[in-house]
Parts: sequence; C-alpha cells; structure tokens
Amino acid sequence: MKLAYYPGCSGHGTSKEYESSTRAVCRALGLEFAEIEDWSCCGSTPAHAMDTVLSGALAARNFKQIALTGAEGVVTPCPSCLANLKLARHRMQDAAFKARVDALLDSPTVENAEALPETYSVLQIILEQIGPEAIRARVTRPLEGVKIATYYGCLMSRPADVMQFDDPENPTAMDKIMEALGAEVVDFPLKTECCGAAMGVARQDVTGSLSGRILATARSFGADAVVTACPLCHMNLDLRQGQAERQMRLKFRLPVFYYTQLMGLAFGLPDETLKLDKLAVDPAPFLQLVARRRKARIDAAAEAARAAMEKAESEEGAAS
Amino acid sequence: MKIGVFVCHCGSNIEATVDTAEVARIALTYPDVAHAEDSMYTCSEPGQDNIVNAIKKYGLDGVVVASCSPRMHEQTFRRTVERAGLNRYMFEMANIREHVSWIGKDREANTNKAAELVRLAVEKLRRDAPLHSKQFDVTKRVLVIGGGVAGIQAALDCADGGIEVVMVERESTIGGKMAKLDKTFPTVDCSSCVLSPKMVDVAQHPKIKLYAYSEVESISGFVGNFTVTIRKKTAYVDWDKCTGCGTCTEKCPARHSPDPFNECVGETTAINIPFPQAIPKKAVIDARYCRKLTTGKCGVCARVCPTGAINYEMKDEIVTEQVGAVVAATGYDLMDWTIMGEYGGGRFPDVITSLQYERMLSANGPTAGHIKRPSDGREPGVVAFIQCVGSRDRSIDRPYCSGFCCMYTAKQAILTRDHMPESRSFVFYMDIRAPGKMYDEFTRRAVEEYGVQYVRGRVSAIQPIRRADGSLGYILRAADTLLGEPVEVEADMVVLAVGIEGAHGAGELAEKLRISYDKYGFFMERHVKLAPVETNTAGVYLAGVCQGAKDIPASVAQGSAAAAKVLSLFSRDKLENDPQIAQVDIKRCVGCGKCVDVCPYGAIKKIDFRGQPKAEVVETVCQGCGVCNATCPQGAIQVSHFTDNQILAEVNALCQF
Amino acid sequence: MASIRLDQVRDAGFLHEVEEESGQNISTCYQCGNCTAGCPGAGFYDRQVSQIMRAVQLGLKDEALRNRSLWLCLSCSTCTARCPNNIDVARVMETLRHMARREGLVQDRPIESFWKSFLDTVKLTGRSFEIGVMADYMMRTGRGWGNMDMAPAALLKGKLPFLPSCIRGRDEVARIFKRYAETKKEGQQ
Amino acid sequence: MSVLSGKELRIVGFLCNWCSYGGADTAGTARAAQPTDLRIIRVPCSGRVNPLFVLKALMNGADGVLVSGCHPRDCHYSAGNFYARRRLEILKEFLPIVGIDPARFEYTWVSASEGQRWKEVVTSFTERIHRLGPAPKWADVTPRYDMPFSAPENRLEPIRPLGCGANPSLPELRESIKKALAEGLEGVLGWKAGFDPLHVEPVFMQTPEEVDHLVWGPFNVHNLANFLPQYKGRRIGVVVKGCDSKGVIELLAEKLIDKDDVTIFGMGCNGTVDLNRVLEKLPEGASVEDVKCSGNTIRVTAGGQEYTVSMQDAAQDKCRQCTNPNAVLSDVFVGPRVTEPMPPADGRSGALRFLDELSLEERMGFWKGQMERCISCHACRSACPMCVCRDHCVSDARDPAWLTREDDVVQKLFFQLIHAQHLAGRCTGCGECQRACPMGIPVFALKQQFGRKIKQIFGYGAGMDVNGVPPLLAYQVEEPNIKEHELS
Repeated sequence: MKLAYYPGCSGHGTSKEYESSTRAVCRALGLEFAEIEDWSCCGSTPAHAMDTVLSGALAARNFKQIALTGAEGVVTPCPSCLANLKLARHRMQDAAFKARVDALLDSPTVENAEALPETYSVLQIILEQIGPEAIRARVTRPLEGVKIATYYGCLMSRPADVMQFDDPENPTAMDKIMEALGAEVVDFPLKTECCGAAMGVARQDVTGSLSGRILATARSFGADAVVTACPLCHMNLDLRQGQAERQMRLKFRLPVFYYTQLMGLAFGLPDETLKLDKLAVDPAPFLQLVARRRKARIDAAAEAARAAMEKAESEEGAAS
Repeated sequence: MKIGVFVCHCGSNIEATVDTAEVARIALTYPDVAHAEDSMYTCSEPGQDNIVNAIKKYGLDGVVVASCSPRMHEQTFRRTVERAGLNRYMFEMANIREHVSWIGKDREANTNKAAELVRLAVEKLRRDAPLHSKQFDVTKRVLVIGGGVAGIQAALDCADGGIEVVMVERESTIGGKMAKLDKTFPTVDCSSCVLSPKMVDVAQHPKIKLYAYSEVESISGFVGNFTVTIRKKTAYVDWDKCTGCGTCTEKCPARHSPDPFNECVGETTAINIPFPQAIPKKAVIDARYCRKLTTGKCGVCARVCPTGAINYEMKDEIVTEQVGAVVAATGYDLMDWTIMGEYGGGRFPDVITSLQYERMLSANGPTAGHIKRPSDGREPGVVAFIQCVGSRDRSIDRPYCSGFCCMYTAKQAILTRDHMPESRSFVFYMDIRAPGKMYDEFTRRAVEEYGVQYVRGRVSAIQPIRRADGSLGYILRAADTLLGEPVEVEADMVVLAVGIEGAHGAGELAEKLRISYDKYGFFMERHVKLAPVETNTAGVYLAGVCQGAKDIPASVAQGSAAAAKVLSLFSRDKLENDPQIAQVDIKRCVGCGKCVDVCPYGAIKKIDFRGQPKAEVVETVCQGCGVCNATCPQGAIQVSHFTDNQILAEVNALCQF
Repeated sequence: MASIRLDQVRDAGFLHEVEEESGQNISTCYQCGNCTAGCPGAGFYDRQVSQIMRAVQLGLKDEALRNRSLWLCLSCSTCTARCPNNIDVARVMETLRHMARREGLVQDRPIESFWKSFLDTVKLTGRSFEIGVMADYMMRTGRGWGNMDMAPAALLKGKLPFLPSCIRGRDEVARIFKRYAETKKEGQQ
Repeated sequence: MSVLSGKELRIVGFLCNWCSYGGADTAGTARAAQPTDLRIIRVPCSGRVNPLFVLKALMNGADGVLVSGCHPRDCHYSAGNFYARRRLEILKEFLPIVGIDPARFEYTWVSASEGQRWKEVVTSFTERIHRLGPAPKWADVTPRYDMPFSAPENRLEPIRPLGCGANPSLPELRESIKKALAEGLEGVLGWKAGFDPLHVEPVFMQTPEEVDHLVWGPFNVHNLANFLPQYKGRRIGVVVKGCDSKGVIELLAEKLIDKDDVTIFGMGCNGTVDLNRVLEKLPEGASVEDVKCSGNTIRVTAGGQEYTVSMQDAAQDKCRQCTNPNAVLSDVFVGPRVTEPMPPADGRSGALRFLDELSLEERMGFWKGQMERCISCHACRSACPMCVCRDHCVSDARDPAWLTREDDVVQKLFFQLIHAQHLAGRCTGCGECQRACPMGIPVFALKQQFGRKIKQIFGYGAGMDVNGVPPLLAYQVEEPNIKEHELS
C-alpha cells in the first residue's frame, strides 16, 4: 500500500526535532512516503471542541490533498493529527455527517466514504512493517544499561475501536522498540495517563500537576529518561518541565526524548537530523550515562578476552 | 367435531388490553366451534372445573384455551381435559398473554390478533388425533456430574433414597469451590468443618460410586435409559494401592509445580494430594511437571512408595455406565480478569483474586493462614477490595451480577481485621446486594463493628508506585460517588471480587447432554420460575451455580431439589414417552432413505416391508424435531400434532391471497 | 437552598436531545463513578463528570451546562475507555460543550479564547503557528504571560518561528470557516 | 382472516418451541412492546420448517415471513437449525426468480433468554415489511407471454462445435452390448427409431436383434436414467450421453439404485436437437419422409420437399452450454472422447438471462402468463429422473394436502415450486422437465435458479460424484458462505 506523509503543524514549530528525526529514522529503515502538497492544519483539539463538522471539514480538505498523491493511506507522527484524521474518516462513514462536511468544502470528497484514506501513526508502521527484529539488526550503538519510561499519552490508542492499534490500557509498541534498541523499559504505570494536553496555554496549573505526576512516577521507577511519540506531551513534559517542577516543588531533571531520537542515536544517525539540542531538559547526562555503560561493557569484554588468551597461553606453555 | 374455546382474562393481565368476550364471540363463528366463553382465571380450580363441566355439557371432543404461554400451562390443561375423559392431546393453546396482551396496548389490534391466534389453535385442533404414550423400562441409577457441594448434596439425597449414584468429578478430589474457602458467611464458621463430613459420607456410602479425576466422555440414550462413557484420566498412581500416606509428596524433587488447588498462590510438588481432607485421598502426578515423565530421569516416588502404587506407564481408561437420570452440578470458574488492563491484567503481584485471598486466609493454605504480600512476603497494612470486577460490566460483555461477591467481600474484610487488627480495609462497591437471611446485618457489621471503610464507586485504575524503601504500593484511582469527589487510596494489597462464569468446558458438556446454555456457560433451566431444576432434556436436572450464580445454601437446596426430581422420576416402574413424535405412513413411503440420513438421533431405521424398503421410527429414541418431516419429499413421515396439514391449515388460515 | 422539585424542573426533552446529538444511551449509566475516578481533570472540576451525567439523566439542563468542567475537559477519553456501560462519555461532554456554546453558557472564556485563537490562525494561514496563536490569545484575554517563561527557551531553541508558513490553499481553508459560520447563522435563525 | 386494514400487514412467524418461542415469551414477560402484526406458528424446531411452508405463505399473499430458531450449536435437537440454515438460506436466494422480494422473508436465531433481542427482531422486521408495503397479489399482476430468449436470433452460441453425423463407433457399441447381454445382463436401455425418422423412442433391449436397432444421434433426447429406479434389483445396462450419466450418478449417490445392478455404456455426444426447432421449419402437419444428417446439417424431407436445419439453430439450450459431453461415469466407453470445453464465463441459460433483467413484478407477470398456459399434465414430473416419489407425489395427496384442486395459476405455480424445491441440490440439469412440456413452458429455469445458488454457496453440482451428498440433506457447523442476516 502506498502511503503519504502528513507532518502536522507542530513539526514545523515546537517539534522540529521530532519531524526531523522521524524522517531520518524512516529513511534509515527504508520506509518511503509520498509528500503531500500544500497540506493544511487538521484542526486539532480546538476544532472538535468547537464543532465536529468543522473538525471533519479541516481533516477532509487534507484527504483531498492526500488523494492527489495517489496514496491509499497516510501516516503521521503526531497523535493529535492521527486522532483527528482517523475520527473524521470514521464519522464520515455516516452519510449524513459526510454530507455536512462536504457542504463546507469547495468540492465534496470522494463519493464512497470507504475510499477515504486511512490514517496510521508512524509508530504503527515502524512496528508492523519493520518490526523489533529488523530494528535490533539496524542498531550500531545500543542504549545499554539505561532505564526508559515509555509514555504514550491518551490519544494513541483511544478510542480503541477507532484507533485499532495496541492495547488501550497497557500499550507496548514503544516498549518493544526501546528493548530492541538495547534499553531496559521500566514497568511504567502511567503510560496512558493524560499530561494536560493543550490546557497548558490557558491553565498551567492543570498541565503542571498532571505532567508533574507523570514525571515523578517515572523517576520513582528509576527511569533515566522518558520517551514519547507526541509533540503536545513532549511540550508538557519537556518544555514545561520547569513549570511542573515549580508546581510539585520537586526537581526532576528528567530528559524527555521522542522515541525516534533514541532510535536515531542507536542507529548512529547524524546529530543534525536528531536535533538533540532542541530539547529543553539537557540530555547530556543521559548521553554520558549511555557512553559510560557502553565503555564499561567493552572494557569488561576486552578484559575477559585478554584473560582467556592468557589462560590459553599458559595452558599451551604447560603442555609444551 | 365439537370444539370448546375458553378465553382467559388472567385477571387484568389479558383483559386490560384484549376484549376477551369479543374474542369468544368471534371464536363461535369458527368451524367446529360448539362453545366459547371468557373466564376470569382459567387455570384456577373453578376455571378448570368449568372446562370439565363444559366438555360434559356440550359433548366437546376438543378444547382450546386462549391464555398464557403453553410453556406455562399446557400440561395443566392437558390434565384438565383428561379429567373430563378426553385424550390429553385433544387440546391446544393460544398464547394471548405473552404474545399479545403484554406486548402492546392497542386494544383493537390485540383483540383481532387474539381472535386470529384462537383461529390457528382451532385449525390445528381440528386436525389433532388422540395420541397414546408408549411405556418403557427405567434404569434406576443416577449420574451426578460434579462433586462440589451441590453435587454432593444431590448424590447423598439420592443415595439415601435408595438410588444408586455414579458421581463423576474431574479434579482428583471432590469438594469443589467450597473446599477452598476458609470461612462462610454470614456465620463465619469454618467451611471445611461443614463440608468434610459430607465428603466422607460420599466416600463411604454403599450406594455411591465415585469416579474422581474423571470426565464424562459421551452420553447417549434418553430419559430412563442413558448410556454414559466416562474417561478415567491417568493419575500415574494405582489408586487401588495408594493409601494416601503422602510419602511421595514429601520426597518429590519437582517442588515448583503450580498449585491449582491453592489458586497458584504458592507451589506444590509434581505428585501431590491437593489438601489433607481430600476425598478420595489419593496422589496424582501432574505430568507437565513430573521429572520422570518429562525427562525420563527421576523415579523417586516409585522408589519411596510403600505399596508400589506408582505406574508411569498408566493410560486413560474408558468405562461405561447405565443410568436413568443425570444431575449436572458443574459449578463455576472465575472469568478471565486479566483482560482488564486498568487493573494491571495480572502484571501487579499484589493484586489478587478473592479466591486466592481465600486460600491465603485458610489455615491449611499455602501461607498457613497468614496474609502476606506475594511481592515481598510482608503483611499488608492497607487492603483494598474491589467489587464487580467483571460483573455488571457491559463493556466486556459481562452484564450480570455474580450474586455472592458482596457477601464474601464483607466476610473477607472482617477476616482481614481478625487476622491483622492493625490493618485498614477499603471496599469499593457499586451497590450492596445482601437479600439473604442475616445477610444485610452481616455487611453492616463489617462497617459498624469492624470499621471497614466502604466507598461507593468503581475503581478506574490501579497504578503502582515505587516507594522510597523500594517496596511497591498501589494507588487506587476512584471516586466516592456519595461525596461526589475523586478519591485515591494507597493500598499494600488489592483483592478483586472477580465475576463468575460457567465452569470451563460447560458448553461442551451441555452439547453432550443436549441441554441449552448461555454464552457465559450457564445451563438453561426449563422454565425460569416453574422449572428451575429441570432442563429442556427430560431426565437431566441442574444443581448449583452451573445454572446461575448462587451461594452455598441455595446450591445445597437445589442439590436436594434435583435429588427430589430424580426420586420422583424413579418412583415409577415404567416411563412414558411423549407421543408427539414422527410417524411413517407406510403406504406413502418409497424407502428413499433421506429421513434416515438427516435424523439427528439415528431414530429412523430402514426396514424391509414385504420386499419393499421402508422407513421405521424407533419411538423411544425419536424426539419429535421434525427434520425428517421437512425432508421427506412425499410427506410420508409426519410429526404427530405438527403435521404438514396442521401447519398448512394454520398458514392457510392466516394467508388467503 | 431549597430542594430541587424534580417533578417540576425535570426536562425530559433535554435528556433526549443530548442522547440524540451524542448518539449515546445515557439511561444505561448507573452512576458507578468510574468516569470521575479516572478523569485527569477531576481535581480542577467544579462539577464531576459522573454528576454531569446524573444531571443529564435527571433532565437538569442548567446543572449540566453551566459549569467550568466542560471547558476543562482534556478530551483524553479515559472516561470512555473505562465506562462499564459502553457510554462514550467524552462524546457526551463534547456534546454538552457544543450545547453550552449555543446557549451562551460558556463558563471558561480563557479556554474558549485559546481555541478561537488557534482556529483564527488556521483560518488565516492554513496551519497553526504558535507565536500567532499566543499573540492572538493574549490580545483576546490579556492573559498568557505565564507562558512567557517558557517562550525564551523555545525561541532560543529555534522552535518558534516568527513568520507563519502560509499555504497556497489558505483561501480554501478560510472558505471552510466562512461556510461554517454561515451554517451556524442559519442554524440560529 | 383479513388484516387490520391501514394498521397491520400480514406477517407470519415460524418459531421453534424451545428457543425462539421461549424468547418471545420472555419478551412478553418483560412487557417489551412490539408491533402487533406478527402471527406466530409454533413448530418443534426450525428444522421442522419445510421451505415450502414459507413459499406457501408468500404465494398465498403474506407480506412477510419470519423463521426463528435456536442459535447455531444451541439447537434443542442438536442439529435441526443447521439443516434449517442451509434450506432457508437457499430459499431466500431462490425467491426473486418468481418475483418475490427476498426481503419479505428472513430467518434468524433467538434464544429463550433473549427477550430484548426478540423485541428488536420483531420490531425491525415489521418495520422492514411496512417499508416494503403490502406484497403484490397474483390476482393483480398483469400476465405477460413473451419469451424472447427462445427466438432463433436470441439463442445462445454453442460453446463447442455441435454435430449430427453418424457416429462411426456405433457398431462397436452394439457389439459390446451384445457381449454384455450374453454375459448375463437382463437387458439394456437404449433408443430405437420411432414413428417417423425425426423421432426415436426408448427401448429395453434384451435380444441381439433389438441391439441391432439401437440408434445414436441428435434425436436421442430422452434421459434413460429416468427408467432405472423401476428396474431396481435387476441386472441391466443403460446407454448414456454425458448429461444422462449425471442422472445415473445422482441416483447412485442417493442409493436409489445399486451400482452392482447397473452397467453404464457411453459414447461421446455431439449435441441433441430441440425437435420444436426442427418442426418450426416445416409446414404445419407435413409428414416427415426422410432425415439425413451429416456434419452439422440436418436435411429433412417432408411432403416431398427438402428442408435443411443446422445444429446451430436446432440444438437444445442445454447442449449449447454443455461441459460434460462424455459420460462422467461409465463401465464401457466406446469410441473417442469428445473434447470437453471450459465452462463458459456466464453459464446462465437464455431464460435466466431474460428473467434476471426483469423487475420482480415483471417476473410475477411472466410466471403468471406461463402458468395460465399450463395444462397440469405433469409431463415435467414424469420426465424427471430425480422425482423419486413416483406414484406418491405430494401434489396429488390429501394428506399432506399441499395443493387444492383449483385450476388457477397460484396452484399450478406452486406445483412447480414443489418440484423445484424437491430437486434443489439434486437436479443434474438434464432439462427433461422442460423438453417434455407440451406447452413449451421454461420450467427448467426454476431448477436452474436453485442450482446456481447451491453452486455459489456450497460449490456443489449434482451428478458428478457417487459419494456426493446433496447440500440440503447435510450441514456444516460453520458455514463459510452463509452470513447471518441483518434484520433492519
């Protein structure tokens, strides 16, 4: 199936590093997507909070742009875009709803609602089309000895009947990828707990306390870093980590990566594609930890090899 | 033919929305109807007497009663017309209550519909002929499937009544779920103290033959004459020699086998006796964990057995028994709660089921009655109980109430305080269902005397936390709906009152018994109110939770009820068949054999009749389903009282161009 | 406070309206409180989700629509995922939000303003664009300075472009909003 | 009885006693309000429901018919509903050919505990019937008499070359039959010349002289399998064309004859003629003096005049699409096998193609017109090799009394429906019913409708395998090609 790529608005702003690392990782894994000409905003939370038809129409305009690429489906890294596009297609299966959406557009969408493109997350495509084994095979610099808390947020697998991917209560897609990268995944209980979403602009107290709880729990389970697949979650956990610290009166200093950044690291992809410098919480201590653990292992292996050689030599000597 | 029609008011149940007098008036215009009247309660004694009198007065030779469902009162009125000297099958019913008066309020439409249903009954009755049952012998032995408390009660009552009992239990001991319980509500008395003597009675009763560690393989035949084959599963121990001394279990080196009797709290040996009071007290080898059977190297038990009972070469054995009735008492299992990801789906070590907790509370359990957290063996300070886990939950297709969880949760909360006076307990519930004798008082005691904190609200999620000392805690995210606020509890241990379903394999057994069952594995009784012990298959009865959630006293009562049904069935020397079965018109039959091929019962034989092939129905085997009737191209085989002509007459009465 | 005379104030039509518009059978709610229990925003609500559901069941329109909770809902759908009666609670909340807007009962202007700012930016440029959204939002509300503490970090990281990236089809997007506004107007007439 | 006009439509329900009747009781006990139209006929099991009951109700003017039984696997009689599922599914597929909207018939499963489901079933089915409105009545339908598919220009192209020349292997066939007679066969069924050179007739050959008169050619139209059951228990032989052999196989499969009793003689067939198509070229009443066949041309001399007819024009419809020109099963096969063509992409006969294009009401009109011409001679029945009932046909019986003695189109069409339903899954497609019809009524189309639906759903064609079981006399617990129907 030919797939098109929908970057989402935040990929051009707050989540540049996600956009760039996603493209780099996909290229490295041999995944190719068609570019969508002149895509527009999916409407995000504000549109459907105001009106589902408006939200549907903003998504539907993109369906038409996607159709121009000849793709049958579309992938997006952003869970918010994913949810909007998926829900719009889902709701448009109802003819009355589709008619109301079509009425807002310059020209109606394709007649057969089933022919509207299905949306998938990049995560789903990586997991289902590439798989942990192939990812493991691509790793050149394993993330050894570090503990990762995988945070999925609330949008990736809910509602389960629309999303049709992963377990809604205990998703494991990123866990499998992180394990393939060589990291240890902590059994993190708040994987799908909400971070506060877009409430951060108007109500920082809400995002602060919700994100704070997530970060504090991740810390208590010994996580060295948090990974996420969502720009909004990332903003709340990383960019707003200071706000959460103030609200909770705790220091976290917990680096928060996009999962594609860690994949890129483990694959040895160039720094300029991963854009680790864009992270608000300094990832350097984490990177040093990885480096130390790797060095320790290599040293230990070298030591073992030397000992074995010595033993063999001494046996040889004894024999002769 | 002279037909009498009686249209019942059923008090106001029918009369409120059907003009019964008008129905009777219309009925008088139907062919062969000689008398028609409406009556207040046709099924009452005066109502029945009225029918008897009318039959005599008007010389009726058939009766139609328009009232409730024939599933309710067909038998009643058949006896009534028999009292008046008619053949009991010269009777038809029109269901104008369940199918008319109770499902709509339009009096005109209802009256018209009722009159038409009477017309159908009249047309059918006009083509009825007197039928006579055939008599056949009864094997006065009963099969009881399942050795839980309901099955034990049924078996003992039957045996005390002088009937031979064959009991089949698939585990290696009888006792069922009750044997796993520590105490019972509302008296908080020791469960095994009550049950053990009854188990011993089963073992010692001269009329009871117990097949433990066995399963029903197949059942054929019909009421009074069932043939049962039973698979005796191999225990790798010759039970005739095993004395239950337990030496093998002490010496067995495979000490890390899961312990199903203890709900996998703790471990046992590959060869084991489930618990000290087991009946029969015999050892069984779990082949999956036995070193000899998996690797070929070991044989310790064979060496230490003082009677030489161990036999690694043993195979399953099939035995056959003849019985006249069957009591199904197969009980329940917990539903698979691990589908509930929000409670960890089994990933959190200190989140356990109530049955596991019960084993923990029990003095003969794996922790010898001490409450310990599986994660670290510590005594929990805060224990939270969550009710309705997998009950009353449509989102996972478990809409029903599991009946007894409210009560045992209260009991377990009380016992928790007894065991650990310093502990605190929280019970999350939606409603408290305690309608038994002394039950509500019992739940109140938990709150008032034992200080158990009840919180009305479902728990949304259990979220573990890692405490500063490295131990696990569990945050329960809930709401107190009475307060109207979200609440949280940090517990050390969580006990889930997991909902129940029919025992695993109940569906397969129901297929063998040819009884109905619902999608949750519960067997269907013949009538929810009037025949709660019988099934749709004559001679098969139900006892205990296999029919639906019930507590111990109700299970025992139903066990006794099933026994009473068996004893009453066996009080006759001969049984009669239902004569509403297939009959072959030998003149019309061309012997093509299609009926023989389609009969689900093998009840039709091909015979040679004066050199011509013909079909013949075995009357005691035929159940009257009519598949043959619908198959025979020339209509030579007809189900009595559901003949082609009767159904055609009904169709023609309804559809006339 | 006087007790609520259910026989007088109960508006069965309202329950029906909510059920119709949300496509949910609200009578199946048995008030277990699971929605409230799992709601991440519950701590900030002035009326809990389960209480709002109860108000809808009772036909108490004002109680259901006049609250801040509707505007604080994060649309995370936890309530929907865990409802034992398969009610899409988040959908009900969304429906009530739409109804409250129609009835002029918006209880949290800042949040609504943020949504409007966001959508205005999309209308203007075809895409959302953070600085534009924030500027618009601050003008509407005079608030949002609290976010400024993270803005320097974001700017420094090159995450907030000062210029919007306008798309060629932005007129097409603007027409969607225009038609939407027209249908709303018609709806009100 | 008449329905409440303006309020109700006539909806008949057949409910099994154990599950669905109980489910309806449960709904009543729960006071679940339902439309009043449905009239319930209680039967022991959905397997008791002869599809002909449903047809009877619909033909007699019912607006809707609903059958409900226990859920598959839950049958009180363990398998009755499995049979019902197959028979009722095929019935539903059959209905449109006679102009009945299949939406007027539905079957479903409701258990005794599913009161709510029963309410939903009744409500949605009743709503569906009200949407469809009253069923068209046979009395009101305009009959039509056109049969464009039988016009010469509309006959289907044969999918293989057809011929009528003498078969050079005929002497060899005669010799092998004589040999078999000598070895103890009591007789062999074959064809001999008839009253004029165009007609042949069946013969039971018992002497070598009779064998010498055995003919083989385009006029050997009769399916001799028809006569086999009456010789049951006697050792005989039968000469077959490919199509006839399928009849023999089906009789064997249904154990109506014994393989040990029957010796099958076969030769490759190049097609047979529809005599009417030859006769239409001749003057009315002209006596036929001579017939000469060569290649694919038949030269008929009648009244001193010679007329030529090509096989292209004259062949029977079934021969035009025949894919089994050689005996599928034979003990003695003489001469070379004829090349067997691939099945055509569109295997429909001309009559089916025509009917498929008509609206439901037009189809009713078509059959009404055809049945007006029917003279109830029952030649169709007599010609059918699979009509096993022989003298005990239900259409003549009083018990059961499926038909009245009235001479009207509904009774006559119902006779055809009985025949077609009894043949469902058993008809080998020999077309003898239609060939035998003196009025030229295309009754074979009804059997073909069943045949193609059975092929679609069960992948089964009758008469190909002596171990085959007609699908309606069997079942599978899981039916891969039968989906549960939506009721709304």
